[in-house]
Amino acid sequence: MQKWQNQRAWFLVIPVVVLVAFNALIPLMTVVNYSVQDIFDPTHRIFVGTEWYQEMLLNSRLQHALLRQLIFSGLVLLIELPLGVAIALTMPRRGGWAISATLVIIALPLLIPWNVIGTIWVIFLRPDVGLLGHFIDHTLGIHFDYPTVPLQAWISVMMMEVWHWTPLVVLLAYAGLRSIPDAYYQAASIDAASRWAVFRYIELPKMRGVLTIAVLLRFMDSFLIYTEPFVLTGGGPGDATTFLSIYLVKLAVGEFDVGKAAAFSIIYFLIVLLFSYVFYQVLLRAQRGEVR
Amino acid sequence: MRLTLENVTKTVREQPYLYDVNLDLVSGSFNVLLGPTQAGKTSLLRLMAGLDFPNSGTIREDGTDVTLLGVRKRNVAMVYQEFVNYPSFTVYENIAAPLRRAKRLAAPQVDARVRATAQMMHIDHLLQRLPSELSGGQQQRVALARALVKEAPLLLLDEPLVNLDYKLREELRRELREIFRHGATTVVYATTEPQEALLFGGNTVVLDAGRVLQSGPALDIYHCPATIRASQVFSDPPINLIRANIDPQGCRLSPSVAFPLAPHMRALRPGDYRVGVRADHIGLTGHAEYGCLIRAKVELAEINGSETYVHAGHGDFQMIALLQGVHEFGLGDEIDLYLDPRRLFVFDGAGDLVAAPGENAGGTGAH
Amino acid sequence: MKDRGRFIWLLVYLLVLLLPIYWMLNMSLRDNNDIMSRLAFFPDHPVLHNYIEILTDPSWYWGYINSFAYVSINTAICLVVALPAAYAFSRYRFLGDKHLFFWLLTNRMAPAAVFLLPVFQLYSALGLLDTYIAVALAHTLFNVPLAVWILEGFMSGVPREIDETAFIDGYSLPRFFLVVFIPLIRAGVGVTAFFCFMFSWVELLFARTLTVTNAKPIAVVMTRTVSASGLDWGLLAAAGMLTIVPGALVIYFVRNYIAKGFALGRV
Amino acid sequence: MALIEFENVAHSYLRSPARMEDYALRPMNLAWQHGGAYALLGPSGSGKTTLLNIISGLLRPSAGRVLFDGRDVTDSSTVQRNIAQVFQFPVIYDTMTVFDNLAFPLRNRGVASAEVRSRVSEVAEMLELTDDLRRRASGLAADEKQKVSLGRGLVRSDVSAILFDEPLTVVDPYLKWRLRRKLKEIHKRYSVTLIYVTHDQGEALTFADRVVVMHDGSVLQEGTPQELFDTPTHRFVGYFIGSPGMNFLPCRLSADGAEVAGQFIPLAAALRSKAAQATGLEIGIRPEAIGLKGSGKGLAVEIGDVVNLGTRKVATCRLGEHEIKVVVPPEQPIPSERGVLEFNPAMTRLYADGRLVG
Repeated sequence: MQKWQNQRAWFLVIPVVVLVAFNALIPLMTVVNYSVQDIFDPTHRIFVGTEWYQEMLLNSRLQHALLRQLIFSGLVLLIELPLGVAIALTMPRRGGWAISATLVIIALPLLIPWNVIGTIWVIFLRPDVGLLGHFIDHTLGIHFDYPTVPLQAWISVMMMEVWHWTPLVVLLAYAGLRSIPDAYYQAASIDAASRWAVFRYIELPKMRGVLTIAVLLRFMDSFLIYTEPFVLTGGGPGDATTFLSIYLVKLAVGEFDVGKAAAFSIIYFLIVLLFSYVFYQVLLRAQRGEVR
Repeated sequence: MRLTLENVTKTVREQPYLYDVNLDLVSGSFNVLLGPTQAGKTSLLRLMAGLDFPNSGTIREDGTDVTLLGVRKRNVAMVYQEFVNYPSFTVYENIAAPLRRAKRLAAPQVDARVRATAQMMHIDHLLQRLPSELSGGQQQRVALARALVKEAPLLLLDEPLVNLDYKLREELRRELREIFRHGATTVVYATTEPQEALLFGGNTVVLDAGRVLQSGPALDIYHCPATIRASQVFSDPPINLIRANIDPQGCRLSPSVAFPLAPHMRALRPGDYRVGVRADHIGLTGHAEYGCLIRAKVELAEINGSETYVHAGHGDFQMIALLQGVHEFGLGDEIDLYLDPRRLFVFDGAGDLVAAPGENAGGTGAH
Repeated sequence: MKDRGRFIWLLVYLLVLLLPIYWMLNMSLRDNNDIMSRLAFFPDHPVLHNYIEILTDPSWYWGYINSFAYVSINTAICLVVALPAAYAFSRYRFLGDKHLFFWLLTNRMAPAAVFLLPVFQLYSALGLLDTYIAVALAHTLFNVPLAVWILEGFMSGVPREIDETAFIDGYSLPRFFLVVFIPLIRAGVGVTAFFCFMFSWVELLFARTLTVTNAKPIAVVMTRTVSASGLDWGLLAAAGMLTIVPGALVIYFVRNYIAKGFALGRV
Repeated sequence: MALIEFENVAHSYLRSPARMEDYALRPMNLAWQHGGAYALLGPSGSGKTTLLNIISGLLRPSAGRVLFDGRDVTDSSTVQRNIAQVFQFPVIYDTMTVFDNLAFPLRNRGVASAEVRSRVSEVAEMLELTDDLRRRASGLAADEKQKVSLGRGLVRSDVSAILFDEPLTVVDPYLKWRLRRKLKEIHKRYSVTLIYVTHDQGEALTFADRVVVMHDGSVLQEGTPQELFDTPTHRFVGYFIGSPGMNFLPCRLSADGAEVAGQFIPLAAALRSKAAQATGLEIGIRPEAIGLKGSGKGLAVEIGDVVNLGTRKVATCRLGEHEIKVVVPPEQPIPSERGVLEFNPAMTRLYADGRLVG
């Protein structure tokens, strides 16, 4: 669709720009300001240039947190995307209340405050009173103590994450599936296409747009994850589940290292920005592909 | 309203949509924009409406320059190919919208004019429905009513009937023809169908690839297309185009087909040409003096009840002949077709018309 | 036959999805001693006193009211500012439009942890700490870009000819927008409101940082209660269950939009 | 390669249809002979597509049986029925090339790759797609996409029938001529059953050997284009076929003919006796079967609007309150204001309450 050229459209955008600038630009500038100073107290501060940046970039705890974060986000995509698509495929394309009820249930985890998510899983995983914890510990006979065993902590966080966010992928994929006209399925059955061929040549290409969005949202949100693992494991045992945000808060709140935390913030933000940009370009290309 | 376009050019992202268009549409006239898909019909209508603006050139309404005047400041009405109505308004509210907003009429006047227009478009029994509850034909009637009720001096119609059933199209064409017959409105009607141009009569502008090929009264263009392209755009069934060599002795279409020159061809210089002949000018009988016999092999015969379309091949060219009455032919039959040289268009190497039959060519009288 | 197999998998997934929530429900209906003494799949003697305590103690139930208040304000602000902006992005080309759109989206991706401290300072400098409006405004940081993005998708699905017809018919832009256009994208507004509500409701970091007592959201009330009074599992579970209720209600109201609306728009 | 039969087939999209109006397709018996070219003609909403989908097996009829060569296939899938179908709007597989799109129905049926290549190139040749075979199908224009859709329908050599659902909707008039001709060529060459759904009477008549006219979910008439044109059994068929459609003039029987608006039209005695008891009588006559003269014996009328369509002229005449359309050759002069009409007696039909008397 060809758009009208009109500079006055800016007036429509101004409220959004002002609001977001107020919330984003002012704090961002403050953070930049902190990141180049050493602050002892409100009256004593010295300019230190890029010192904090150098220190943070060489900081092995940050590097490990970043690595952990990348592995975590990668796993999130690897598990949630195929799972979400598979579940969306099992949902009927048409139907009245059954579809509504299914959608409501599926969306439920998305509407639970994040710390409550953590709480639910703390309860659920307790070997003494939690159903799953009890099941693993007693029925399967595996000694289950996720607060002290790093691998079990990882698996627990992963389970919680998959439980929490796969519904979003399901909703998106289902929306994509619903938008495919019946004629495509009819043509496929005329052409004797197998179920796999229908998925591969009709459903997948038609879902490309929403799936790109799903990748984008899931990667970014998992990259920023804080509350749920914090409630569940507190980043432990040791640093085993300390992701970037958890480490950042530890640094800023726990160690009152404002300068370092600010430099860390900026680095963090730039990493996110880089990924966003790459994904945004991919997204644009996918949309252009749809138009063509 | 007299609408004048001078040297209007429109490019979008370096891609030309319209080249150097010059048009002069007389006040109260009915004008048909005829051209294939992508010819630039919609682009031209949008410029006329003030929805888009040309890159260069001038648009005048009654002499006043309105080139850069936006749509809200112009007094136009427009109907699209898609059925565009306000989905959340009833039919009544849809039709009333331009009266309330653009005309700012009082309620009783609005009511009277909405009802009158709805009656004219035969949708007065549907006034309280929503557009989504109507059939396609009814939806387009609502859109037409909304455009008509405004009584704007310029009405633009962008292929308004193309998405309707054949018979509905026929009905609405007829109604529109009645409505516009005595109107003071300048109407511009875009279509891909030559039949519509002829049916509405009026002024026809033949458009192709962003250029105006020809403009003038519909029948004049039909009888005298300025170029090969114009003759193709203005033919349904397609015009037959055949390579020909002309010298003073006659015109040769193939080693075995030649005929003496018809009067209108005699002034032509010897050389290679292309001749165009319409399907209805090829028949099973020939004129004693001029008939040109072509022995052709039937490739397909289509019968529509009262007429027969014969697709036939001769040597390296193919023809479509429109025969009156029902004729059964077998596939591959050899038949004798007569082409009437007095009805031939002759085009030169550049595709320009160099000879056309006179108005009365071959006919038994004038119309 | 094939369909039945598919539905069984779907049913299994739904059960797994509900299991942790069911477990919390189960615990919320038992008292702490009962919970600690044995593992029971069903509460044998269901008790409601956990719920009663929450619903009668102001320090508990005000948490819910607070949460609801700032979430609603946030949703309203997001829609009001995002609707015109999304229209601009979907209909017009203007200087810097693509860059602006990208910049907006980057804010959706900004780590909350990064902005925590400066946002706290900013709002305390403005004297807005511990008010609904502070949390509502802070949450626009990630909700407004999302709202613009979703609405832009829905609006681009509406043919431009509708706008043009309205302008030909003499509508002014604001009037057209309110009377014709917004009813057209109802589903989009519904879906957008759903997402704004959801992300504001579930967010904790900003909400905790910007509130002290007056505007403290329920999620924060929960965390503090946990650390202060040891672990009363039953009470905690009941409070958790009650945080799910508003969300479930919201989904119920927009369930048709979710099914239909998603397909129309960008998401 | 099959004889396709409908036995009391009816369909409703409602779960428990109560009245006749609830049926998209009312009970009908029909047969399609092997190798015929059929058109299903009717306005939108007349049940054409429903009928087509029941033949192909995309839809299971609510009642009745579908037989292929006497075998009950009511519950068989489209694959089992071996049907090809082309839809109104192009359905293409975006991610594949044009070649792969055309090869898809063959490969799914395990056809050997050499055979696939030869079939695809034959079809591509026929549809003038040879130069596009390597291109991605998503990059094509709408009419080219529709050619690819058509090609997928035509590529299989052994189908029971090929069904077309208004396949030329998105195609320019000029290309329509070419594509319709291609379809006819294919039909002649492979003598496969073709069933073609359309709302365009011209398309239906020129395409088909036999035309089925549908209205409100029922079949009104089935016959050759000639039968439908010359002797429509229903008023609707007369109106719907022909452009302009048949003229209908309410009349009264008189001693040796019929009286319309005070004027006399001769009718054969046999016709008059058949209609003696009938009510709601109307004379039906094609605009092509009326002669128009300046003076002489016949029906005196006022002449109104005359339209020159290039290949024919259509004159609208008034007889009392009735309107009569007359088609004459473009060269023929038309008298102004007043004229005389002469009905071809062999083509004059009589209708009672909308049904043909004779």
